[in-house]
Amino acid sequence: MSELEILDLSVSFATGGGDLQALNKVTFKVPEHRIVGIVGESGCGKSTLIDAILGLLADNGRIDGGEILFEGRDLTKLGAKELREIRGPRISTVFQDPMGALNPVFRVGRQMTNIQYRSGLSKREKARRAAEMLRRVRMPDPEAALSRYPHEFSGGMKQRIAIAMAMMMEPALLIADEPTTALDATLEAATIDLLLELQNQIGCSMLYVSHHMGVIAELCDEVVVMYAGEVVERGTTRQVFLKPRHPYTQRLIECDPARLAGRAEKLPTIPGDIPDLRARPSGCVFAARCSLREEVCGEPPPENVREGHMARCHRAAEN
Amino acid sequence: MSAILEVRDLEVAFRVGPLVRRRSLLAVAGVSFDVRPGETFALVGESGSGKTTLARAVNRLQRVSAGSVNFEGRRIDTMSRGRIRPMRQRMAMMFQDPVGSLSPRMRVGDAVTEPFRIHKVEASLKEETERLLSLVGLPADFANRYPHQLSGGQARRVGVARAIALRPKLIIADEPTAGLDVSVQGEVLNLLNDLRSRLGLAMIIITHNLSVVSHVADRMAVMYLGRFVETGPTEEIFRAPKHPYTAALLSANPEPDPDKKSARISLPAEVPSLLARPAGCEFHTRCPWARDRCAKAAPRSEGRNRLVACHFPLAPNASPPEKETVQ
Amino acid sequence: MLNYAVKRLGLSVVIVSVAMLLLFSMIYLIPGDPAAVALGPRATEAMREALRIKMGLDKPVWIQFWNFFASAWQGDLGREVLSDRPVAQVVLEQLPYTLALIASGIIWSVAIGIPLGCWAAVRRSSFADRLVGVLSVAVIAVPSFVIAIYALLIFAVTLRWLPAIGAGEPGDPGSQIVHLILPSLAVGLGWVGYIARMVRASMLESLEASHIRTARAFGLPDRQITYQYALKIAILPTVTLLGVGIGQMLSSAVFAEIVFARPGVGKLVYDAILTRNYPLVTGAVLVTTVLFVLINLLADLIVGALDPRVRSGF
Amino acid sequence: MFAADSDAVGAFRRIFAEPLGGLGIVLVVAMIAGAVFADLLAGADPFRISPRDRFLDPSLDHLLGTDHLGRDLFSRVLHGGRIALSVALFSTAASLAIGIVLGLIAGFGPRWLDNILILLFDAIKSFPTVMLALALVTLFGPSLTAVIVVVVLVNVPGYARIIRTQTLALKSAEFVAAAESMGAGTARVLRVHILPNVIGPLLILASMDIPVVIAIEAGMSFLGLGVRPPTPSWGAILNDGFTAIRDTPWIAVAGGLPIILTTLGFTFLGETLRDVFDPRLRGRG
Repeated sequence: MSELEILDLSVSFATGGGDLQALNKVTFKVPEHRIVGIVGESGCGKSTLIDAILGLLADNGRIDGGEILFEGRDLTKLGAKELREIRGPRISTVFQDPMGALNPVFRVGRQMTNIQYRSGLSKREKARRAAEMLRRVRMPDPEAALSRYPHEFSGGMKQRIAIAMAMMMEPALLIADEPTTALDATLEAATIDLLLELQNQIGCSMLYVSHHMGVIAELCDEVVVMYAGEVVERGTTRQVFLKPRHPYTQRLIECDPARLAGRAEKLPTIPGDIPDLRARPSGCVFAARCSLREEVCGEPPPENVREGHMARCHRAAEN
Repeated sequence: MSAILEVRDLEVAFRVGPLVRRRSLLAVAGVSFDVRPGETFALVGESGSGKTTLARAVNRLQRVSAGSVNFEGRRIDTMSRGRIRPMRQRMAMMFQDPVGSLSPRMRVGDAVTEPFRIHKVEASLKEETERLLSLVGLPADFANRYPHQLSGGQARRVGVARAIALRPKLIIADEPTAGLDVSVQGEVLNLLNDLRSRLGLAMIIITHNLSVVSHVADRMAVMYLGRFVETGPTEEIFRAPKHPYTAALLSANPEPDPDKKSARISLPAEVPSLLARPAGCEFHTRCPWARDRCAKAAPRSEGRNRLVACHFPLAPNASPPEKETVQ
Repeated sequence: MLNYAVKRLGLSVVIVSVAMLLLFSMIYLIPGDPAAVALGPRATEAMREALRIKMGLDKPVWIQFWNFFASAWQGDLGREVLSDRPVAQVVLEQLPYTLALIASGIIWSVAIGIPLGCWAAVRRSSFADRLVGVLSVAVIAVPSFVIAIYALLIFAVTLRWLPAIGAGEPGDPGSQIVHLILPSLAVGLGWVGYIARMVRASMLESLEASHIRTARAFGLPDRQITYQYALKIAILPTVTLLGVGIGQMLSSAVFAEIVFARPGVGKLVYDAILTRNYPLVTGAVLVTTVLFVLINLLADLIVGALDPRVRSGF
Repeated sequence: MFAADSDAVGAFRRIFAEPLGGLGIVLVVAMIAGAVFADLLAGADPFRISPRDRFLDPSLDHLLGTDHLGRDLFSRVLHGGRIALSVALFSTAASLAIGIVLGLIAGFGPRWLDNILILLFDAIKSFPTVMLALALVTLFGPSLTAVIVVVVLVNVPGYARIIRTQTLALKSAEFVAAAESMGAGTARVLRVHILPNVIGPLLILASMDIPVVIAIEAGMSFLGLGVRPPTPSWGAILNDGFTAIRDTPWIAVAGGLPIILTTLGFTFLGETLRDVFDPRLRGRG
């Protein structure tokens, strides 16, 4: 059974230069108690996808079609009030920027009790839960931390507070949007350990968004590779990283400098830029940068699925 | 061959805090290294390690409080402002933000030829623009663009073109791949490698990303709280790191391979403040291998080609001791 | 907070001192003899000499400044020329009228401006938002004395709805309030625009902040996000603006008092200029300057109380 | 500054595309034309006193009627525009020049000089505008120079602070460090790398201050502290109207209307300029 299922989701933004199609028929599932990674470079639509799931698209954005099924309900059809009841208690989010994620003029304790407003607990009980959660993310002196303001914490500590807030809701699904990108590498490891530990204790599913393939490979059960607003490849982590079927995924893994142990004369790259999303190519979105391009790539590529491993490529059958 | 740059016991101090309680902190706390012609030297460290301050001090953008910097055999840290300016033709610097290090209202063509105007070098600026842009693989019509019309990778190329404009002997590149997508990072590193071999440049590359280092640097130094904790040939350090911090940094950079579930060395606690440096070995508060002695005595950097500031250098493939789990 | 308040107070004292120095330099730099100017052309040389000694003008400049400075800090602003009463006393008698005028101007411009700004921010880009935008700009642009005269012309002279001159019967609050309406309109109308614009702009900015996204991602009610999380940050620049704005309101009050023939510091100074009562002019300028500095201090303290970052970053 | 020449036409179009921008341009152009061609348009001599024609109602001969000395009001209003415009242009230019220099010194110079300048700006700013004007006029006597000195004193601290803040922000920007690392001296850094990036917003803000300057001139003349009679000024006309407001209200209307239309025109134009060129400034004071 899936916690979250996204079907043919398309999202576009009205801009001065015409409609920008940010997501095009995005489909994937997040099974219960699993961690699904979304990987892609800038402009691939990761952030738009999260906003769409949370119902927080900007004013000029709209969902053109598709479904976001969560606990049997289609989130795209829900009103603002029903979405609010899901956001927070059922789906919690940890955002990329720990510096800006907390309101600068309220104490940490107040922000952590405010989000429990639906719990019906007493004020003291809410504060106790907040302190308990801070203890679980290994915040030194959690009670004192509650009465401090966000700017008094370092970036790593702020991210722990953000994680504590998200986990305190005991959600069914945790969305982690590049939670370690703004942190130093040696803090990253501890933060990921913390997320994993809490995810195990609470038993939630996790959607982990990152551009860092090493982290995704290490952490996730399944992987969704996005390019220019489309899912180009999807499968288990082993399938995608060991036997990538889409040329983009193949090149992306090759490019990761962590992969090459020794010193290479020439590092692999992917020449070219992502296409203009206001005028999506009618065929394969990656064709313009693909070294295996042939005539058929001008046609929309089919979803080629083998053993649950999907690649959206005309030549995927060969791999 | 003699070194093009010699840095000895360099210190940079900042004064912080309000007037009444002004305190001094050492952002760079005594480092020494050489860079030889044609060589790439990497400075690796995380935020607050002092690597950028060190680079700025070498370039004299930052006042040096102690120690010396010799460039091409001449001591430059005590040189007057007027004397230092001609030196900057031969020592170029590239900054972190590819777009932000270009003057926002200056076209690309003017930006890459700015060094010629500053140093009043006689040249056909139009020809030089074309030559430089083609050297870094940009079409000539980019000369008319403004920085905000460039992608990160393109802006980085413009920065490289500007840096090599006057054929410097040494380039200092601060985080040359920061903010770039993985597929573009390679382009920039290839370009730097290529230029180095073609123009015979020496380079200092400053980065927090170890995987960048392994592909471009001959030698490297790992910085923590303003000091070098480990220095040596890149290959050797990658093969067998001896300082626990180096080992932790290396392990924090997992390969995209699900079967190699890497043994990450998870460092506890926060980075100490430069105003309250830990006693003894400054890394002991976060070191998984720390023993009693580490909190008491500061280790000395030992070795000739390979320097390690640790009481108990690691054996190859060491894994951290099991912690007693307190629940 | 105490630390911040003490530092901020210290800064205010320094600013007032520098302002005094400037004022003194201006007086000292006047071409000609202040005693001669004060006494007018008909005075005899002996009278001038007597006044010079009385004003301390025979002493070296730094002693003159020190005398001016020291007595001013003790509240002694000299004596006015006509009735020989202490300047401080004369100014303080008139101050309540001016304060009442400014206070009423602020109260209703805040009461209308803040909700209007929020309302426009929430309905961004709608017709209502654009209308609020144009009207705010329009009322800011038109100078207050023109508003005063047109208000006088329309409501007092033509329609005869409201009284044209004076501050109302002493001891009759009803009459005093009626007499405040037109002057406070002249003083406050522009500020409705300023405040509405500032609140709108800072609301839009704070609604885009990433912590607002976090708050929404935790399902907090929109009302709480807008009026608690965003407004508390958006109000900060408005408080600072109001502190600065009271200086401009003091200026507008001068015109309003003259046009509506109200008592007040502005009218006092204006009359003093016409009668060459210079000690009164400099004294009143100094009092309003101190008042303005105090109000800015208050505004900064409020901002400090609301924003922990300001307190620690000072 | 405002990007390249080729963009100028486009920018002008964008200003006109905004309804307020169009209205602003029309009002401002009308005001400037009225001032420049005052002699041609008005016909009557603004100084000619004619006791027989006192307080005439508006008519074809006297479009706005006459004042208490029988002078043609329409002509005086047009000539008043000259005073308003020249004061605005001259004192804004002077404030800009002084403000930029002081701001660059404060922002790029040594810390102690910055502290002194900031203190000085704050002290000047702490005088309420009209009070400062009153004090100055008391000391120097009413004149056009006094008006200009007041405007410069009022504007310079604000302009200098803007330049200072932006310079301080840019001082640590990477492109400035890059210029220094290439060997550029202070003068070149300021001229080539800092000034072009800080002057745009200031020019826009200064253009939005023009109506404020016009208001200060009119206000001081209204109080009899600015332009000396018989020179025509909108403030002085308004004061004449105020004196006679119960019997001949049109004089007050005639004196106030050009002030309203001009300040609105410049404000609408300035706002549109800002929105078109630098939307980030929106909502600043």
